[in-house]
Amino acid sequence: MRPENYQSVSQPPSNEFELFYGPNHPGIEGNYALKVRVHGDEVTSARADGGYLHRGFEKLMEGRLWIQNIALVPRICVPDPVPMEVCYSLAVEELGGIEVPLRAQWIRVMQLELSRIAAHLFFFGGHAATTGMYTPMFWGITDRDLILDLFEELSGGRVYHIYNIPGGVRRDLPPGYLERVSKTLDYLESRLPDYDNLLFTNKVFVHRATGIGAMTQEQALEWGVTGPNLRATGLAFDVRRDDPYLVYDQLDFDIPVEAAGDAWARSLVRRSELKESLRILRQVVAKLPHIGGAIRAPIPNPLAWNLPAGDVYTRVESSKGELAYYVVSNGGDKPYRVHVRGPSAMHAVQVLEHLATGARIEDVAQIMFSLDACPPEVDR
Amino acid sequence: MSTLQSIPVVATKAEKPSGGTGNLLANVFDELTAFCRSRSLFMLHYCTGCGAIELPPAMTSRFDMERLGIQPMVTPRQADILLVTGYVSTKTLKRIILTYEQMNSPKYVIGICSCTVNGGMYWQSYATAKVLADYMPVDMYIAGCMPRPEAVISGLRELMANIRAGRSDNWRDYYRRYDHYLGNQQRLFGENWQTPTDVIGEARHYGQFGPETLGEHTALLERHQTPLLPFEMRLGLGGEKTGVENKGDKR
Amino acid sequence: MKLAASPPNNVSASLEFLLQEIPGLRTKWAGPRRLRVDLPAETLPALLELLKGRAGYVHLSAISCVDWPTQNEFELVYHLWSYELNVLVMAHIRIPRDPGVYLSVYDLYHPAAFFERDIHEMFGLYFEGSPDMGKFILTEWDGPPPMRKEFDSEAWVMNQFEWQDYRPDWLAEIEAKGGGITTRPQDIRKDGKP
Amino acid sequence: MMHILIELAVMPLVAFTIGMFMVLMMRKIAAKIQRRVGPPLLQPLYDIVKLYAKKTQSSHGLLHDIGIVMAVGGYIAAETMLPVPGMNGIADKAGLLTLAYVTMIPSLGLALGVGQCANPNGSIGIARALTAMLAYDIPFVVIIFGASWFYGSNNLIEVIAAQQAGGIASWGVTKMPLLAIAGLFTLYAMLGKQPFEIYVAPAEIATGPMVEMGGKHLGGLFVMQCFQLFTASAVYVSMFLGGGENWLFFILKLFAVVAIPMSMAFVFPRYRTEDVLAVVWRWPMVLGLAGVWLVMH
Amino acid sequence: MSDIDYKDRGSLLNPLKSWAFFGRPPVTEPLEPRAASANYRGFHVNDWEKCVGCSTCQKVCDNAAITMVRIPGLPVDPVKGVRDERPAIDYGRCCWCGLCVDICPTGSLALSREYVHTCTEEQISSYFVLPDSSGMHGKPFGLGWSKTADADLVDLGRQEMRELEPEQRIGNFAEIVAGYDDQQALLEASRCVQCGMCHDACPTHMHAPEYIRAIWQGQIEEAVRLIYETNPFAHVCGRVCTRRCEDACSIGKRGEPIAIRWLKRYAMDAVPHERIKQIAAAGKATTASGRRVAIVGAGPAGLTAAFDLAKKGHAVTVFEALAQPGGMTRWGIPEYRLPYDRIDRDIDVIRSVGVDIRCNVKIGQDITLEELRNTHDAVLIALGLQQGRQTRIPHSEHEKVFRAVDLLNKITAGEPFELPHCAVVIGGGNVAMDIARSLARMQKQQYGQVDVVVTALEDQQHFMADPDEIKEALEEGIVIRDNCGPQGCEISASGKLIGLKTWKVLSIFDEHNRFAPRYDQAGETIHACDTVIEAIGQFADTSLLGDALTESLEWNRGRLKIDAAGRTSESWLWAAGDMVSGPDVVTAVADGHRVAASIHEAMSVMEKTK
Repeated sequence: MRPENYQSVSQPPSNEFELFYGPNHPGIEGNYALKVRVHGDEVTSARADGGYLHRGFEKLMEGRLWIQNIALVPRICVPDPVPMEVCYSLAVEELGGIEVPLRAQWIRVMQLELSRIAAHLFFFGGHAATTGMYTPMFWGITDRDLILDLFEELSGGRVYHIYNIPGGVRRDLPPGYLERVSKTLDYLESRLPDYDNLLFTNKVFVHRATGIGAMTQEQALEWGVTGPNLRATGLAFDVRRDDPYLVYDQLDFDIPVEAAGDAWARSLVRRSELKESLRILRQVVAKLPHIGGAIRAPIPNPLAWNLPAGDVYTRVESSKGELAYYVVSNGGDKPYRVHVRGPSAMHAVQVLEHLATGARIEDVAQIMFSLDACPPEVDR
Repeated sequence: MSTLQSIPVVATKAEKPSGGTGNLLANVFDELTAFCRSRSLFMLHYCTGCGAIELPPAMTSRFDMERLGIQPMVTPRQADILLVTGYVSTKTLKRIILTYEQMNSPKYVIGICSCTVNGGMYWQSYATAKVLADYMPVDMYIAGCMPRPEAVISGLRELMANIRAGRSDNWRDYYRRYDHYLGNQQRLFGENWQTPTDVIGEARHYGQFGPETLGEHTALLERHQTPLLPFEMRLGLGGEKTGVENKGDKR
Repeated sequence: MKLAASPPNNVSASLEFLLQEIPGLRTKWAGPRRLRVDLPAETLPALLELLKGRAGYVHLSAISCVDWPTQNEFELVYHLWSYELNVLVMAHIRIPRDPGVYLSVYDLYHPAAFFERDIHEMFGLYFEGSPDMGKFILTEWDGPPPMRKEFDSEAWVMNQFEWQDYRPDWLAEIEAKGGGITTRPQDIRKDGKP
Repeated sequence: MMHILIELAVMPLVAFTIGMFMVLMMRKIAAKIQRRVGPPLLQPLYDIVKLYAKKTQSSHGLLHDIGIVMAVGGYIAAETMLPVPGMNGIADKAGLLTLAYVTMIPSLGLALGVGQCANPNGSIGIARALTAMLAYDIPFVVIIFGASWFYGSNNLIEVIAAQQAGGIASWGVTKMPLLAIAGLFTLYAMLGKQPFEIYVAPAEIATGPMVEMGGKHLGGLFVMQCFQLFTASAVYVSMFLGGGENWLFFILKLFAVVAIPMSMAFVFPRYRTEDVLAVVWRWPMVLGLAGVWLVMH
Repeated sequence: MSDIDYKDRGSLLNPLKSWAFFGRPPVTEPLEPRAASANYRGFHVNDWEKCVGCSTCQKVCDNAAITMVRIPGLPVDPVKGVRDERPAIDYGRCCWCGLCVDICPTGSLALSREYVHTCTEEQISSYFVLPDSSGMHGKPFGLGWSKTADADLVDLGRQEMRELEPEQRIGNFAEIVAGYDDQQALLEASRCVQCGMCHDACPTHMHAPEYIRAIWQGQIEEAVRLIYETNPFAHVCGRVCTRRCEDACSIGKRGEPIAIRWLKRYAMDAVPHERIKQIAAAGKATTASGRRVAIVGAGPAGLTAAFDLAKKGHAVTVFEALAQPGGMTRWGIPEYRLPYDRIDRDIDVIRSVGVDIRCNVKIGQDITLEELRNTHDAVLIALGLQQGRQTRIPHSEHEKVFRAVDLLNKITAGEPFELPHCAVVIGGGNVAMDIARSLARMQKQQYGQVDVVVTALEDQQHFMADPDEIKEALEEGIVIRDNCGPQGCEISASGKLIGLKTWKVLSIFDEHNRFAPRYDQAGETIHACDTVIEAIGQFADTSLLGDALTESLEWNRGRLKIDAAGRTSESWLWAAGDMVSGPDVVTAVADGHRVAASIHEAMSVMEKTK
């Protein structure tokens, strides 16, 4: 059983050669691989190769209690774990007919937006790094760390918060927490001009990113593109507004769009989204002190908790796009079937293959990163 | 893995000339290399699992690994440390073994997160390997799921101290007990598993040959191994493909 | 979902009116924006064409497969979203587990290629006409389709792998005093004992 | 004769030492912009010693080894032709043009070595490196031509002497500002930092030529980098900044010259290959030709 | 959406503004690890004082990371629900989700703020840790993620049991407790964390976790089957068990224990009687062994032994002196706690497996033990404590001074007696409550008002009776006067009983923990009454043994001496029940099983030696 990396080396026609992007390659996001066939500088065909991060989540979840799965779900998308937790919790709550207390819903919105900011900061760094500029990565990840600090204080974990639980959230806000959120928001806002100077008005970066991996709105819809990548083609669709969950219908925010559909537009959309998230967080911080009550609806002993039979499809807007869980219960204490629809499942496979074909070698990495594909969502 | 106890503790500072034969210059030189090795660690930029998400913070400004002389490197040839950040799926494990064999010694493997020790939270998963140390020698484990950047840095500093003291020598173990590791690999990947690296040849060449280098599993390897085709260079220079050394040649 | 505004009545009414064209179809509102549709497998392509052509259902959100070994059936659920109506249609069909073949909807929805390939890998269900039924994730897996209910992952793992053998000093001390491990985690698991 | 031999040995050593600190400076500049501490003082040395002390080496064959020797040797040869304060080496036997040729040897040597590694990423990388060389060498030759015309010699000792004769007023940078700017630009491209870093490009081609380099091979490349930084900056200092009156000023000038591109490198991404050609053939060429025109009239 | 300059073309100079950072200090943290946040999820700490080894953490752990380790030297107390086991955690599995902390019934487990652990391959065993309160490396880092009130995953509150209101129940003997309905039972059963403490604490080791789980799963018949594996007095124990299990319940460490007794009752009531009979008979030996066993006393111990032996195929005859079987459960427990039809059902099940119960047969009078010995292969005496103890205070021999058991017997049998207008009960145990509350009911029926006083040596917090009993008694209008040491009955000149004189109790036990009450004479009270009832304990009437046997048997402090299996010093005679174990239904049942096993074994041996 020889690894195929070595098998196919001598196969391509003589005027082409095969290049492996990944799994061990800095131009690939996470542990993922893209095999490209190159003619000169141009990619003639690209094949995505996943499964390096495959853990069989859906199978594992069938073997664990409803509550035990809360520790499992954030692992499905490491850079942006909160939507995973919330989406799973929403599904379980809908199946069990559990009414989530208002305070918990607002806390969830706060986490979701913090997580979105963290993911976007990560994204900027990654996108810039594919073009050889590492400073935004250093800045972005450092600033993201402040959000992780907030998460750590809230949930006890920096990356895997495991903080949302069917019924609500696991702990109330620590004293003085919202002030610290506010302070971090101030700081992030003060940093935005720096990012603009360094990245978003950088002539070389604009030059590098413009026109790369461009798709039209029709193509995007045909390929099942969602989230910021879809909005970068001009369609103002956001699950938060158009299929609202939690308390998003009580919040005031815009849906940024760009028309070009290229890597640059995708970066700009995320930049604007980050600002919108800051705006949402301001509203949450203002509102949350006035919302009292429980943080969790009473749930039965988790060791003996059957959910009524049924199925439910819940969707949330993650930083990558439309995240959905299809959960089936057969009335037991464990899920009968969970299907995770990660947004990257589309982006990292067929969209990436389409966009990479015909692109130049130097742009392949940028295309992947600008789609903000998250391989664990594909592999699950 | 049950055989853990039987792993001999590799002799410390095996390279050092013993006793009075060593001259001062050689000692100074050894000290210098040990010091430099510990102060300059290139880690392979390979995100094998979810623990990789805490490496960017550890590398970037807030925790700045570079002040310890640690920096990410892109290819296994350049790297000293292989960070196995969490669970390894079977598919990834093959790549990790290839990667590990391509690295130049002394090389160090760091197992981060629970998953590298005993399967972690994916212990029921059909897709992941459970005990990393079965497949390659591990020099340092860092506990956590996932460990914070500070913990990663603490682990790296611990490793640096070990290297400085000449203790982290598990890479020799891979040569000396290749049969053991290969056996575990074969168990997981099937008996016709082979890598393009000639570990046995390297072991002979670098004087790392041990009594357990060869065994039943390497015999199996020889039986199943298909010669890897040399990569044809169209410039007409000849030569071999990345890291591929035809195993038959050196025997 | 509870807070979501219901779609305007005319939307739901017109959608239901439209769906009446498909024979043997049952609809049920599972939520304000969730319409569950059960239909015979052979009419699904007609439904999709109808939805895509006449109701703006251009987005195939996912295809989920559920294994029902007791009924000897696979359930396929097509989650479709219309950016115009903002209503999710979940089309449920059942196909026999054996031989486990169904039609690809790739011609209508390109995202289907990924999901069908995934279902093929995980459940062993074949889609005729799908562009690529090759392995993607499980390229190095030669066992049965793992998501099928009869595949017991834990038992398989217990059979395949060995575990870390810890010998901590404290345990040796306790054992010397007559104590020791009483219940290992696998002892309390009903299935998959080593 | 003995004197020359000592100089031939010492000059590369000095160059290496200075180059190592330039590498350190580069990393420190990056750290500063990236708001972090950065590596310790002797980090470049640790890296090189460590790489040479690797216990196993992966060589892909004779040419692989020779390529690295050529790369390092080319620069060592170049150092002996670069006059530094107190040492002229064989500078008076070799002119600027010789130097320009000698500095091409490393790239060619690298191409040879990388070729045997047979890694497609390396091949692409070396193709890019040669393209980059083509890009910066043409304006470089133009600038050398202009400077030589101006000084009436392509002997660096004479060039330096001519500049040092009248203080700052007689430096190349004041006499031929256009050529000096073009030269700085070319130097920037020569150092191959962003936005001209097309051939290392980790995210694109996995560090290109270095992809199969490990152990002493990579160590050789690290040494080469030190030499490269020194050579490029020393040539520039010698041509436009009056060379070294004494070690202090010389080193200050060298570091200042390197600091300018380094400070810019970390706030820009890299260009595409054709962009490098377009940019380098446009601006330094235009400036250089204009400078030559000015010099010749 | 553009709100930035140079959006389309960018600027070459703008990025250079980042040079401003040359003048700013780095944001890098020091090398030493920072302190983690206040609820950080770091390594485990476990307060061994609080931990009871219930292993609930092990059950909730989704990663199979927790191993239970028995540690010799730690306290073990099945009755209180304490095991000498502690969780050990495999950090090669743990994911620090903290579910173990949130579910820990005692709140002993917590996560600390310590998060750095590194080791080499040789030291990998350090990944398997036995957390105590000292932290992973013996250094204190402070508690991180620990239990908070609003985050408890354990449901501490019990399902409310519907009961008759005091005014509804006082005038009759209707059963007070209504029992759970299906929904309540399901919810109550779902609270169980399956720790098995109840199983350990139960004298007869009922499979409580299993039948609770079965109830939760809706498999009530399975629950009944599990109950019958260990207890044929299921209806009785579902109502009046002393429920040691609930004292041991780990949920009860911080909250209300699972209502195990009520769940048993629910299961028994939910399954039709005929079906129960089928379930109970399952596993009965198909062939008769030919052995004959005589059992004296149709109480819980005797009938349990009879049930077991009959299922093993032996011919069992039970001799009961009173008119109906059931022993103290029938004759000692009032109907409002245990309706007679439920006892009848239990006995019907026992009879249905082939037990022959002969009532109104008085051993020693109608038939002697010697005769039984001759006609049977083994004899078991399982007597209840039918005789009430007397206080022997002055005038206690007065005809208006009764023993509680005698009165309870009369009430059960429906024998008429002169109902006191005003009664004083001496004693603070369950029997005292039973008689007080029974009398109160009759008073209400006949006289329209309640006038019963309960006096006891202890203060009310330390009464032997169930707190529920006391509460209900108070609700029913019974007056409780604690710390009263009876000193004598007051007799009027006409010889009528007019009251009970008590002194205030200062202490009950002396420094050697012996019974030696000290009184304060100043606190003398006369409790006016026309009847005094002594409820200070009972004893068994062993006169049926006959003098010869009494002489030849070995005794121990007034009780028959038996070995661990319940055999007396005479090899043909076994003893069980309250007479050897003290008054408790479930202990009697356990006794019954034990002697049944012993008898069965002895007879198997006989079989072989024959």
